[in-house]
Amino acid sequence: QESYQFAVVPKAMNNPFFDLARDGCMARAAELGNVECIYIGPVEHEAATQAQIIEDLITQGVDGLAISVSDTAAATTVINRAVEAGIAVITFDSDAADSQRTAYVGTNNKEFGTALGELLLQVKPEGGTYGMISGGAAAPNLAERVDGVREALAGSEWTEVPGSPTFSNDDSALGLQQMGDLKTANPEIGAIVPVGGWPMFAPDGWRNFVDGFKADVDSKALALVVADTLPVQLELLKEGYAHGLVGQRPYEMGVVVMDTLLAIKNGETVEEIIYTGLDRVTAENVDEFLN
Amino acid sequence: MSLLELHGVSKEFGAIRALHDVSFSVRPGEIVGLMGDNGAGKSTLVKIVSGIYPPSAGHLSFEGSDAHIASPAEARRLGIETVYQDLALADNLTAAANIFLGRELKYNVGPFRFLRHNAMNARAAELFAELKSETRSDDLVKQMSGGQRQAVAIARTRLADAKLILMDEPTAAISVRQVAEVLSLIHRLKEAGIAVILISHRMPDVFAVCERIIVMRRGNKVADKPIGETSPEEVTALITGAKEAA
Amino acid sequence: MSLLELHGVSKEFGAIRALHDVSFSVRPGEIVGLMGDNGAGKSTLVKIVSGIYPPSAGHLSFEGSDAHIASPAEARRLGIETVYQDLALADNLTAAANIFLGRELKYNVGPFRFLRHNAMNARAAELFAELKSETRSDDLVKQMSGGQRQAVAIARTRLADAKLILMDEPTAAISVRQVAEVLSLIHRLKEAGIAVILISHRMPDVFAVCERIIVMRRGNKVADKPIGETSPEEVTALITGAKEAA
Amino acid sequence: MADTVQGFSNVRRTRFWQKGFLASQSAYVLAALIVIIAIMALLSPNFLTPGNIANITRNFSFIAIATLGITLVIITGGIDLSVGSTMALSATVTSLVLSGLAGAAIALFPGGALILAVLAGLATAAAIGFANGFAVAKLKLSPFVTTLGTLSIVRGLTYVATYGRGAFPTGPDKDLFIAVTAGRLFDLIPISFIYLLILAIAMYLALHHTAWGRYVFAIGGNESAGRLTGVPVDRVKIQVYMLCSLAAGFNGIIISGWLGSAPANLATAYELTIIAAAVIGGANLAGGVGGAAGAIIGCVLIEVIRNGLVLARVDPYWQQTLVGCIIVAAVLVDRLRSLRNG
Amino acid sequence: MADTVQGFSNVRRTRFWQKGFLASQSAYVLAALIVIIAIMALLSPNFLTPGNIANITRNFSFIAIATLGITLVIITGGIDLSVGSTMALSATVTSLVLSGLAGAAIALFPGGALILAVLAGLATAAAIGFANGFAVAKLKLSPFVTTLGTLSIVRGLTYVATYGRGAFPTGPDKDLFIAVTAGRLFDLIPISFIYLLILAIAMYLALHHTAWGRYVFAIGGNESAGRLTGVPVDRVKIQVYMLCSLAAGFNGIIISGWLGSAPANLATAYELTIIAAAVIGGANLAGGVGGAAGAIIGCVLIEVIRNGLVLARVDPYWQQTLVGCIIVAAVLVDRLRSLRNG
Ligand SMILES: Nc1ncnc2c1ncn2[C@@H]1O[C@H](COP(=O)(O)OP(=O)(O)OP(=O)(O)O)[C@@H](O)[C@H]1O
Ligand SMILES: Nc1ncnc2c1ncn2[C@@H]1O[C@H](COP(=O)(O)OP(=O)(O)OP(=O)(O)O)[C@@H](O)[C@H]1O
Ligand SMILES: [Mg+2]
Ligand SMILES: [Mg+2]
Repeated sequence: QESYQFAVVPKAMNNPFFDLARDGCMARAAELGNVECIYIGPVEHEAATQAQIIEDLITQGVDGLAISVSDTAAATTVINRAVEAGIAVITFDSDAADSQRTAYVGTNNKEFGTALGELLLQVKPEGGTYGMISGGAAAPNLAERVDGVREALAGSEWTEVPGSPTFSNDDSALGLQQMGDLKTANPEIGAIVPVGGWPMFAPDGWRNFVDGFKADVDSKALALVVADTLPVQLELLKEGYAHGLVGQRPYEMGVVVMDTLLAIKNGETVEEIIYTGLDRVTAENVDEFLN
Repeated sequence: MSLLELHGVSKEFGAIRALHDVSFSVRPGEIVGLMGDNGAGKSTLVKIVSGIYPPSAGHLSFEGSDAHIASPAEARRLGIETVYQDLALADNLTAAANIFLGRELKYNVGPFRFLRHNAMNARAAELFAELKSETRSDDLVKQMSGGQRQAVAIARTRLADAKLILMDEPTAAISVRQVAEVLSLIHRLKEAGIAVILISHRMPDVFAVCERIIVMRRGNKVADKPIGETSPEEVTALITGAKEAA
Repeated sequence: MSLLELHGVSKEFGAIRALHDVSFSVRPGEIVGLMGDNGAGKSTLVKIVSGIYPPSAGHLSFEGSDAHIASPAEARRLGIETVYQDLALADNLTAAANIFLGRELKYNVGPFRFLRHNAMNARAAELFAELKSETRSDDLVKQMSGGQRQAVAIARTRLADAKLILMDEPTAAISVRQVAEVLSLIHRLKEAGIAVILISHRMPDVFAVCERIIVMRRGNKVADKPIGETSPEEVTALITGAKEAA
Repeated sequence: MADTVQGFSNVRRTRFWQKGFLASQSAYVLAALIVIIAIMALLSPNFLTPGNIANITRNFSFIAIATLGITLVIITGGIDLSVGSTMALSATVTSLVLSGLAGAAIALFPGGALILAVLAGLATAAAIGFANGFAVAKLKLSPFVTTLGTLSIVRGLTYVATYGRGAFPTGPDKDLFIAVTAGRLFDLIPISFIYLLILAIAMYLALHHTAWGRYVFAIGGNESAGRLTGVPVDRVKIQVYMLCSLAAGFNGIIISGWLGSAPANLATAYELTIIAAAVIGGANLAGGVGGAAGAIIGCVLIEVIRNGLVLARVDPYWQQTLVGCIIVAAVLVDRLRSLRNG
Repeated sequence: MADTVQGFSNVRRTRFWQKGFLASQSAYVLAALIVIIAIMALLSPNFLTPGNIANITRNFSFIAIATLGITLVIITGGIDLSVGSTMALSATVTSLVLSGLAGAAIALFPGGALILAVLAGLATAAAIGFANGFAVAKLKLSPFVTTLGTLSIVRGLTYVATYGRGAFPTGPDKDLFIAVTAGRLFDLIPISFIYLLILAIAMYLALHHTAWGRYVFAIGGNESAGRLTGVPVDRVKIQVYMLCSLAAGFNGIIISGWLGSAPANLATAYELTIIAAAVIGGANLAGGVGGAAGAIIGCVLIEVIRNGLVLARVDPYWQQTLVGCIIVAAVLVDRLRSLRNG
């Protein structure tokens, strides 16, 4: 049996989301036995550095690449180069559809946004004003989520406040400060929808923030619907510090990425778009996820 | 007609009145000595004439017409060269580079103008030889002894086509034999019709070359006399304040 | 017994031989004049004795025992104080702060030791008055005239309990009346048993206070004579190289 | 002669606005700050609400303690780019030790684990500071490159320590930890603000009323002069870098208490903000100038701008541009001062 | 006397290793670089393959042109933190104009749109540089704060320009654009490397063989002395900041050609790397020292470390730590030189 080296390239290594994907891929690689998972990417989210690392991996002669695309056009150029060099290439989490990559594994970000919007409508159908918090201003997948939220809420009673979304640069502390700022700037705000889990990655900061308006949150006067379903977030939801979470399955992405690359190497055909699905979590079903 | 005239010039730094209502004039080719205790305001006066500070009050005229000397570059354009007390050298350049700073010798290659390194080094070596100074033109100024640095600052004035040269303690750090050279240089300048204002604490030097002597005390001009009408003793008394004015 | 002895000290900076095989000794309470052309190596010698540069060759002894003066702090501990030619002042501090730098007056509050600002200012003002200098103790050194800065550097040595004071051109920038004060200060130091090495380009000053005179030329010691056995003319000839050695 | 000082007939009495705080850059930036606060209050009615003021107070104390530390380094003419990383590593170590002690189930007196954990975090910071100071003072390396190296090294170690996952404080002392970092005194004043005040006063006293402070300024003014006059330059420099790292580490621990988490990317790129705050507050990167009051004013200014623009509901894409403009404008007021001093 | 110079009996002939390049920091860092290359080659068999050498050559030319520019600024004693942002905005403007001209369907001669687009990008960079230079030279603002402000302003404008989406070069001239930025000469040498060489030689000549270069060094050595001796200090400073921004802008355009895209977060945080490269290569942040050769060596060193660690398959979490250690080690070799010069 031949052995392979597959490299998983995240957008940024300083993002806990990708740690889960890494764990999934490492675990799967260990199970498979003949596959090695190399996890490497830029420390911060920056397209040119990612492209350079991919070039380095091509030089190094890895057998397969799974890339969470930082910039679509930039990645397209290097992906095509990798494919020409005979490397199996797929994308995960964030896609470059026009490139020669064989498959995309991950979430449909538009759908992710829509799910967030729908969950907000489910939590609080009567509507009001809402604000969003995003990560980096340049991230295409986050922009899609923002669009998805807007699409889902179009025509409903919900209106977006000016100055939304704010950009937290994936920084938990800054995300939390922006939560506070949004609430102060718009005292009547009916919902805050972070399209990534950043502020909740700081559980006590989040509690602190919510405790300031605990009554409003309990009565859903301020609805909190947040992206991602990391364990800390589930805990917070269970404690009543949020109303709903929509999560991707990064661990599963890591697993599927390994399987897909191996399948390509074994000459099997794979589907071009592989959605790993979304988890919609509310107080009712949170225990299932906490197990 | 006088070359430079100061009319009621004052300069204040916050609470310090460095110059107070100072007026005098310098004729072309005249050598004027400027003396005074430390902190009397001599360097401040030089800096006003060479365009570093604007006066707080009063005005200057140069060659008969009102002069607003707003910058050192403008003073140079008027024909005023200065040897500053703090020497104003770029430590990271060689002696030759400092001497030619702002006046580099160049040759043309198409549209470009490149430096003539050798010509500048050779000319600088000549100037040092003329001053009998043990200064090497391609040494960095950073590595030079105090007197070598001063020689660089003095050599610099020799390149220009000046009408007035201000020398703020040019001989403070240089050795006996160059002092004589600097004094004879000042004599030669006079012969070429160039006026010199010489600031020095060395009484014998001032009396050796100057035609007129101005004494400052705590920002005020207390005396302005031809050299023949005064004596080292009187000047010392004026400087220390033992004598109020003359 | 001699206080300081130099045995065959040499110092090279790259290709420049600043000092070459220099030996001499200084007795306690002796005032030695060190003269020489610009770049002769006088300041380099001072810097070796005060611990700034290690010698390239040769060694020193102080008070009879071999001394490895590795840093200025160590020189101070041995009792060697220095007035540097470039004055070594912190421009952003006041005159008083500079004088007391490293020797601040303090009072205790529990375990903490706070500065006695007023006491230091008053003492500094006293020192300036003693030197007859127009220097204000709470002015920033940055704003001072050349001579005022020099007064600060000289005043600094008055605080220490030194055995040997090296003065590198202490009177270069200061005015006539303070020159006399500095010379009388040197006399008083001698009476207190403190040795002084005085570097100066002013022949009259050196002949006024020194007991012995050492002449340097291009890094070599060319003369070492009691003041009575030589004359300004001979020293000048030695400095310029007109006379080879004496 | 009534108008002269110490018998110098050419010196008049210094007017009150020509000396001390009123003549410093800090005073001018304070004036700019007040103007900006007034504008923000006009733009957003919520700006001056007690809740928002409490937010601002807490947010700026988060970087202000580190700014105090870096101001010391800047006064000596150095720079420390590793503060952001140090914040992260100290916070991580504190969290790990706190959780580790809980897990190890070692019986300690109440609060004992917390004290050990915080000490471990601060010891880490002190070690980083010592390394920086040693390289700069003894090996004479450029502070910029050295601390850029440490920035990278320390951030890397933070990732290595938790394999990128970050750490969470847990264990019996966790509530105490939250209370002493994110708590409020009398339910009103954030406790981090109290720490800041105490440290700022200590720094003021140390800088202006002890010999050590003199040395710090002397090193920044003319390091070689300091060395020649017997100032223990190397020792003071090492101390200054250690204090800077300690301040950053303490700041990091406080932030992690507030967050309830020490993510591995905590305080990424904060160094530039912190240095900007110090410089806006009057510290001069060429050395020799700076102070505690200015550092705090600089931090308040930066936080007020950030918070105010969000409250004024400025388009987020434009916010960054405006922040830059206001920073430049804030230092422009300092030109007024220089112009007036002619 | 055969052993003396110009009749100075106390001066011997300078040995070859005591002068010029061999006595400079650059030479010592070059030695360190060679050692590191040797180690990397041992650690990874792919390191010295032609493909990888081409990669390295291309990658370092990406930051090296900007490093040349910032070296000029550093020589004058200034700093420019806005280079990363300038790279992004220039690239964005170039892409937008290229696409816009294609969309507007204005008939131009072939390559005309490309020329216009690149000129627009460079004009943007020049404008940023002029703003920086004007603030520093004329308004006398601190370069650190000014350019930190511009960093923020320019990045903000980049986001505003494309609403955060970034821009893509499109249109008939796109292939030409890719060819002149990402192409290879004789299918071997990256064209960006050729640009770098030409610019480095031009910079060397300008610095060491023209009066302008003298002025740049004089300003860094003693700005006020320069002013007093008639050096047009303000003009030269503005020119230097403009050249720095132009170099950064040009560098940004080249990167966007290679990426085929100008993402809005292009070159985020590159300023620290670029400054580090310049300083490692011997530029002194205190001003007055630096050069083109050093800038390039510094960039090569940083890229070799980055690339080598990836190829050697070092655990990515440790890589950052190692990069930091090697940066510090590289400047440590400079101490050898100072020690030898006594
Ligand atoms: N930039 C400044 N700011 C404040 N005070 C200043 C400044 N420059 C000079 N002074 C003060 O003005 C006075 C005159 O100084 P100046 O340098 O003109 O004296 P000077 O006559 O040249 O003295 P010296 O003989 O020592 O060189 C001094 O009291 C000095 O402290
Ligand atoms: N750090 C250094 N690096 C290189 N050369 C130096 C250095 N310091 C001094 N020199 C050289 O050594 C020689 C002696 O210098 P030194 O300063 O000792 O002279 P000096 O006798 O004090 O002169 P002056 O009377 O002008 O002060 C000079 O030629 C000088 O250029
Ligand atoms: Mg003067
Ligand atoms: Mg000397």
